[in-house]
Amino acid sequence: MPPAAPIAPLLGPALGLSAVLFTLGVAGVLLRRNAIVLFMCIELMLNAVNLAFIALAQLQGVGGQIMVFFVMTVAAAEAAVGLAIILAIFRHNQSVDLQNVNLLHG
Amino acid sequence: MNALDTTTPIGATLALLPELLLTGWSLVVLLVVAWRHEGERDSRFAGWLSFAGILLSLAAVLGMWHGDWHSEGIAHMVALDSFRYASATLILLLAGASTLLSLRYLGRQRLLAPEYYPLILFATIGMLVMAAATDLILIFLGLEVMSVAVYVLSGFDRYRRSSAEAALKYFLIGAFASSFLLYGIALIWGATGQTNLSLIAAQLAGGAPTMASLGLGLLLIGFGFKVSAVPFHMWAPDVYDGAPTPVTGFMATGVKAAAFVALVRVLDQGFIAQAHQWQPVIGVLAVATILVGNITALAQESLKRMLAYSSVAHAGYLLVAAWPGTAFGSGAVLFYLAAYCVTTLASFGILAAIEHVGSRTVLIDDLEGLFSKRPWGATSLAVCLLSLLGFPGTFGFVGKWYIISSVLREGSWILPVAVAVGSLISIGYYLPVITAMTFKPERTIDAHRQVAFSRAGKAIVAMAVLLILLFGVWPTALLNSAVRSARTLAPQAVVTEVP
Amino acid sequence: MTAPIIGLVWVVVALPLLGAVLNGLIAVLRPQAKSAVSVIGPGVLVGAFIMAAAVVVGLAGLPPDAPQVVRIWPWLVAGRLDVDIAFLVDRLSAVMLLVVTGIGSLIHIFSIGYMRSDEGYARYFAYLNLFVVFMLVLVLGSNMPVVFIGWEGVGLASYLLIGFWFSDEQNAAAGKKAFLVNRIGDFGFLVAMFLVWNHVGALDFSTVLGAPWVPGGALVTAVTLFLFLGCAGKSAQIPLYVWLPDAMAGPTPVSALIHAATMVTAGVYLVARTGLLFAAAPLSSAVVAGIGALTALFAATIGLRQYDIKKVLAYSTVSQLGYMFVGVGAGAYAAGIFHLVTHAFFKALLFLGAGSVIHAMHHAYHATHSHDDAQDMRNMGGLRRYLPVTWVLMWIATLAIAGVPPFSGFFSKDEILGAAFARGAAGQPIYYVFYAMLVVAAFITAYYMARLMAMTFHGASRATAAEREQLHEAPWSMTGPLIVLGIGSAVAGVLNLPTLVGGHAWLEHWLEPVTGIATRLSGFRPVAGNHEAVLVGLAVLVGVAGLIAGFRATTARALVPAREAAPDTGLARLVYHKFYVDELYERFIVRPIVTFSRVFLWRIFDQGVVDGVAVNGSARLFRGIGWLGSRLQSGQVGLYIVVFVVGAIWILRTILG
Amino acid sequence: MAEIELVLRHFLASIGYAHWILHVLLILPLVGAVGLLLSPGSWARWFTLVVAALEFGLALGLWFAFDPTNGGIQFETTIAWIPGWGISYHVGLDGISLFMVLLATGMMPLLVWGSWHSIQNRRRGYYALLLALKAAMVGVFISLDLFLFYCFWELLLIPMYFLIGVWGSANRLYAATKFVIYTFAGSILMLVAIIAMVWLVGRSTGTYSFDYDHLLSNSAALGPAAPWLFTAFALAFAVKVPLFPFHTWLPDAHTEAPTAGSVDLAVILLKMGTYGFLRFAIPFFPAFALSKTVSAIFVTLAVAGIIYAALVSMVQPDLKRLVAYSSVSHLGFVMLGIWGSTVESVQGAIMVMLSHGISTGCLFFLIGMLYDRRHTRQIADFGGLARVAPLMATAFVITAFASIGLPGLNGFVGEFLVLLGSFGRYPLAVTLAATVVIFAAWYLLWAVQRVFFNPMTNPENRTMRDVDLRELAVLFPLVFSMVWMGIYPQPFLRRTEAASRRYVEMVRPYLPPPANAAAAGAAAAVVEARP
Repeated sequence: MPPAAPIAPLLGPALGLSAVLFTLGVAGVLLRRNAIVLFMCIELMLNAVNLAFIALAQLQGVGGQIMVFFVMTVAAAEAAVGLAIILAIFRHNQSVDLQNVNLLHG
Repeated sequence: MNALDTTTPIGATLALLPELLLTGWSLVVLLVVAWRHEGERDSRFAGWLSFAGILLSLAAVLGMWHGDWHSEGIAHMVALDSFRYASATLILLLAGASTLLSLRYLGRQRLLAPEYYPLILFATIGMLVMAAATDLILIFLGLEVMSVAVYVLSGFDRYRRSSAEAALKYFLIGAFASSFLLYGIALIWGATGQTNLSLIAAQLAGGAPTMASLGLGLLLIGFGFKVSAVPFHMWAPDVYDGAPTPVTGFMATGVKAAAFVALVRVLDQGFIAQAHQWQPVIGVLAVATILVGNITALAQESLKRMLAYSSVAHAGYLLVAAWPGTAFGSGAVLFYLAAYCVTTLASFGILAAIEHVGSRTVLIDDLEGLFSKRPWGATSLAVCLLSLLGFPGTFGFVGKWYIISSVLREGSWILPVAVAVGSLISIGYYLPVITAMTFKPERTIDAHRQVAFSRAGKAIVAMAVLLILLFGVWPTALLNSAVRSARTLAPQAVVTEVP
Repeated sequence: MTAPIIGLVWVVVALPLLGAVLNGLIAVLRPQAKSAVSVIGPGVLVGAFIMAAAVVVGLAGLPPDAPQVVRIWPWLVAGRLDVDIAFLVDRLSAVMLLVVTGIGSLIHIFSIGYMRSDEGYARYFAYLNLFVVFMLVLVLGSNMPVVFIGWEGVGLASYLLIGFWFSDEQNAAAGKKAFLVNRIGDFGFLVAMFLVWNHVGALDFSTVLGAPWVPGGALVTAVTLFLFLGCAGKSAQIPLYVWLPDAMAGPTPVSALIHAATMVTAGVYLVARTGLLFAAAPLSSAVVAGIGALTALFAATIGLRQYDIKKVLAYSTVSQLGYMFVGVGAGAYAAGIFHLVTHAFFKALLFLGAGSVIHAMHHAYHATHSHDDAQDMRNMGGLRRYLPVTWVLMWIATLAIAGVPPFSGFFSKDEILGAAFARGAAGQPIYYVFYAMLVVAAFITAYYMARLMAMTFHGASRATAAEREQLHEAPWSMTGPLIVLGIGSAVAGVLNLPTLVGGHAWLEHWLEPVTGIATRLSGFRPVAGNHEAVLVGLAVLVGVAGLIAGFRATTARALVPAREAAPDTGLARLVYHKFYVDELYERFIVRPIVTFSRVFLWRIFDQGVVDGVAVNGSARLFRGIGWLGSRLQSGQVGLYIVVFVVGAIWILRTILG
Repeated sequence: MAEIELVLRHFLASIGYAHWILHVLLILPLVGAVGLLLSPGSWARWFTLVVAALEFGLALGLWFAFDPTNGGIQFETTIAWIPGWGISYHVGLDGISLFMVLLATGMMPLLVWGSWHSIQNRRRGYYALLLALKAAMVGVFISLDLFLFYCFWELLLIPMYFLIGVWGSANRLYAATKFVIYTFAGSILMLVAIIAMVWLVGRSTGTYSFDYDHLLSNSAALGPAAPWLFTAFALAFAVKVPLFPFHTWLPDAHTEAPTAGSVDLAVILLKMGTYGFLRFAIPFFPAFALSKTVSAIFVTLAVAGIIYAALVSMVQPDLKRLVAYSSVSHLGFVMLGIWGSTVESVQGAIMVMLSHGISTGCLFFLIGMLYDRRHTRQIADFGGLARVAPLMATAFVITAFASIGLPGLNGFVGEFLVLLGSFGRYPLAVTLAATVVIFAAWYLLWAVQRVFFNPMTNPENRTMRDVDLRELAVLFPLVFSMVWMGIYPQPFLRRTEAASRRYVEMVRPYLPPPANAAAAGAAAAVVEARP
């Protein structure tokens, strides 16, 4: 066990906020039908995780901050690919409403 | 013999040699295709070039394996053990085979963007990293490298609506699942201060705090998605269906293999002390996956979709093998992965050769009379299906037998019975395919005329079939190697001090 | 203590077997080689008869209580079971041996003329020889399974011969029916064997009969009742008699040999053979006698109103077999066998005589292209002018069966009547009832036989003039055997001439070593001499009265040919239709089984429940669930996410305990 | 005769016959199948015939080399296969499996002869599958390693599946699929049971091995798992037998299969189930299998099957289906005999297996010949055939009577021994089962009557050919063995006795004592007379 971090005054609230944000993201993904909005909700979830990393960094050291960079990089890559895919769909459907995306089923 | 210290730069570089080689090579390929991207010739050239890179990487892996490269002390970031080498070998073979199977397909279906092959290489790099990683962060990175590449690959046929749709679904749900996985990593790190699996195991040896358990649960959700375990499987049939067939084959095998070896490493190396917590989850997921996958496959009319559901069902069998958390079970995962991947890839390869240009859906009924027109192709497909079914004398049978053994050894009765029942149900959809191919006459006089195997494709399928039969009859060497590899997976020396 | 000749008893069996094989080959390869068949078929039988006679002479030279077992080869040797193909030569089987080969030879010779023109001539002799083989195995078998070979084998031969003209559905059906009904009996035989095996641990007669059976015990009663079920099947007793009248569909010599003289008497033989068991089971014996008496009376009644000459004789056979069973049931085994022997003579004679008549009628119809029934007595009449030899011989047989002294039937029937009466007198009053039934049956027998004779040979001829011109006596190969049988029918009584008339009861003494113990054990006591005289007188009186009544009643009415005859009405109709027993069996046993099997077992249970619900149903169920699951896979990302999240929540809940 | 046997035995010993014969029997058909696929299609029939004849010729040596006094396994060989996992190629024969192997190999040349003209398309594939089927069949009966056994057990499905599916008649798809799924359903749980057994035994003995002997001698270690394991085994075997009510695959498979398929099904496949009970299911779990309740269940099902199948058989409009149901009935006798658990009944069961193979096989050949000529199997389409085809009618009638169980023909020997041997333990069941002598005669003779007798109403039958020489060559050996086994079954009984005795002694401790029979004494003088 590493030596207990001196103080982590905001740990609880920050983790709570992160959980709330994550849940909001999940809720958004659950409720919305627009691919872009869905994608943004997922970004929200990733950022919630980032928040958690940052918060936990108070406890466990600088590793958390480093990880956030990884996550941001990955998110950026995902965003690039994701937007391209959404664009491709938009070309076919003239919309990004996921309710129209049901050619594949059964 | 060849001990490496992965904390030194030279050690880390050597430890990642196959991945690095492949990365470098893929960049070269990318560069080459930037200049040569006109027509089928160039595409093929890129393909063969990529294949050479895969071989190179494979040589590195085999060299490391043969040279018994291992880490000094605990493995930081990347493992240097037989389990990694075995899984890397499998992944590279799958990647190579997928590359060769794509050569003709891309030409026929006019998918002549040679970026395809670098993407395969990128995905492969991700997979290799996943297979090698002993650190949650590295697993995440590998997973994302793989996923991003595969998202693109699944939508590679972007002028087809179904392909774009597949990519979208895969991407949205994949990213969604990744965030669960990531959250899990965050919580585990928060609870233990570690991301290295062995160190996590050391921290959690005495029991997991709630935060770590929660993190474990979230990890399982993330992996559940990647291995397409029920109820996180619903993307799989659609995506497999929409993606170009060689990509589907690659996804169904490579992605699943990478996810499973990573999962097994996480569970066995990092959370072995929490087996009582994750075993019920894995067990229930396994049974549900077997049943849902198999039963839903019964209702499929399209061969590709049927294979997609079948691969979901096979994830269930693999989960059964992951359940014991013993070297025996992990060996079963490796062995069954090999069996499943060889067979599935060959099936998709054959399917790719059968597909029409244009309207691509191959219904099971479309296969009627295939045997009389293309006896070898039909026979190969039949052998593959029998192996998937788990028929004695095939690779798949030995695999199932191994899985059942490994679970029975731990005293579970339900899981083996579930495997048996699953196999039984699966005969209900594998058999009609064979029936259609062999018993029924072709519908039209020029049926199956368009079936086209490339020479490389033929070779791949033939080799797969031979392997299926060979390892069905003489599995000894492979079995032993699987167990030996899996033995290296146990948590390394319990370290209480952070170095 | 052996006579070498007895060791050669297998030759008696082998000769007809050789004949069967040769004739069978001829039937397959050269069906037209009729001359060869005419030599081989009867030849082997005559040879067998000579050999049998030699064996019997050899046996006669031995001490009386030394049965000779001739082992041929080991057959069923498994575990504790040790059954050989082995022949038992004792005085009982000797009698049967002579009857079977003797009467068999005559009938074979008769068949030369009778069947000559048939295209299946070689096949016929192959079957007939085969029958003799099995019949000999039956009477010679030294253990129950070997007897069973013969027992079923004669059923097989009977099946083949009844259905000899198989292209007619009725004949084929009759053959099948005969075999099936016999099989019901065989079931009894089998179960009896199992019971015996379970109790004794062996199946050869000497061990079985020598085993310690508890007299009157449940076991021995069960064994004997099951055995008697077998006998009732083979010997056409109520309720299994129905096959025998139908069996007349076969060629007439077959009816004479199988369905009158030999096979149908196998049941009587078996009861006599296992007499020691029956003697230990008084209840079974009473059942045997009771069934016998009932059958005797019942079948005789049906015989009253039949028009088909062979049907009359068939019911007569059933009835006479009933007599024999009363005899063996009463414990007078020798009397039963005696009647068996005399019956073999006069019934074979009657059948062959009838065959001669039919042959003549058939020939006439054939020549005139008439389609009338050559066996219907209403079409006959006055035949004595055309068939004088047959006429005389038939009368001898009729007198014999009616029990008119000094013809053979008188002596044998009388002994049975006496035995039944004696039983009654010995404290089993039920036997008085049997006796009374037999007396009534005797009257009826005489009546219908007189009716038969009157309708066939007397009165005015009902054939057309053209047909009459074609009527003539059969060739010598046919009348010759008839004459021999006629002599036998007339004088066979001397075989067992009762002491009452100064005889020595020779047959009874001959059989004494075999059946004597059983007779004594069963508590049988012959009636006193003066009583016997009264009984004899009564029997003769009844017989003669029946004859006269039957003859006068028949000749009194004017008869018309069958095609002009009005259908019977009332009671006569009921009797003519044999009390509708066949129809009852058909309606209440056969058809319910078939319908039950088809509708319930096959359609509903097999195809519906097992295959439909359980097998295809479960397949369809899974497919249906799969279809539902497939519908759930709607393609909507939203739904996928919902399921995903539900699963995620479940996992988190589970892992947190 | 005895001298010839002796000389032959010496000769066989001198060429090391016992050491290689089983491997050769197993491999020869496979090599043949591969060779067939590589050779020109026009050779197919002759090639297969030669291979089949060679196989049978080699197998015949077993008849002489087999030591009848030895109840144990003979011709035994063990070669390590997957050594680390306790799996070996362990093969051998005893009196129970000897005749199954002889039957399987002996039927092969007849199958080729019998299919000579009736198979016109894809001949090479057809004969290759027949050969492969044969290898798998031999494999099932000689395997003494459960892994090996299971492999052969399942592998057998594939050739059969194709034989039915490709060369079958109208409803062949359904029948082939049903056959495979049904039997697969039965046997898949057996796989789990086998593995579980290995682990349970391994845990208590320390040796993890699929070897039959090892598992058998340590089956006590199974403890409370035995009922479950037995159930899994029993299910697999019961489907294959087929035991009522698991029989419904059989009529379809039999009916739709080509002649050779039907014959092979009847002759060998059905025997695998009963063989499995004798070899594996009961010896492994005798205490449970022979307990009062379980015995009651199996005996009840056996007897129910005997009578039920006979009744259903009676009303079948299709000849093949009729014979198929009759198989269910006959196999019920085998089950009864197995549970009878006396030397007589077990020997009887083996004899029923053998004689059912021969007589039912012959019936299927005959029906195939009818089908070749008239392209129908409906009883109603025939009638009066004995007039135009007397030889065929003769063969059919003899075979029918053999099947009915007429003493003097082969069917009787087995049925009689079964009933006799089981009577002491199950008097009521045996009595009920014995009623089938009536029903069996009913359904077969009724069929015979409607096919071969009766007036010839259908003009198409008028020109039907009788059997030709080739077909006679198929029928004759079968009919001959029916008669031989019927009147002189001693050579067969002698070879099965020791093994049956051994089996019975093995299970005897788990049985209630049978009713004692009084010692038999011979009172009659015995005259030896051997012609």
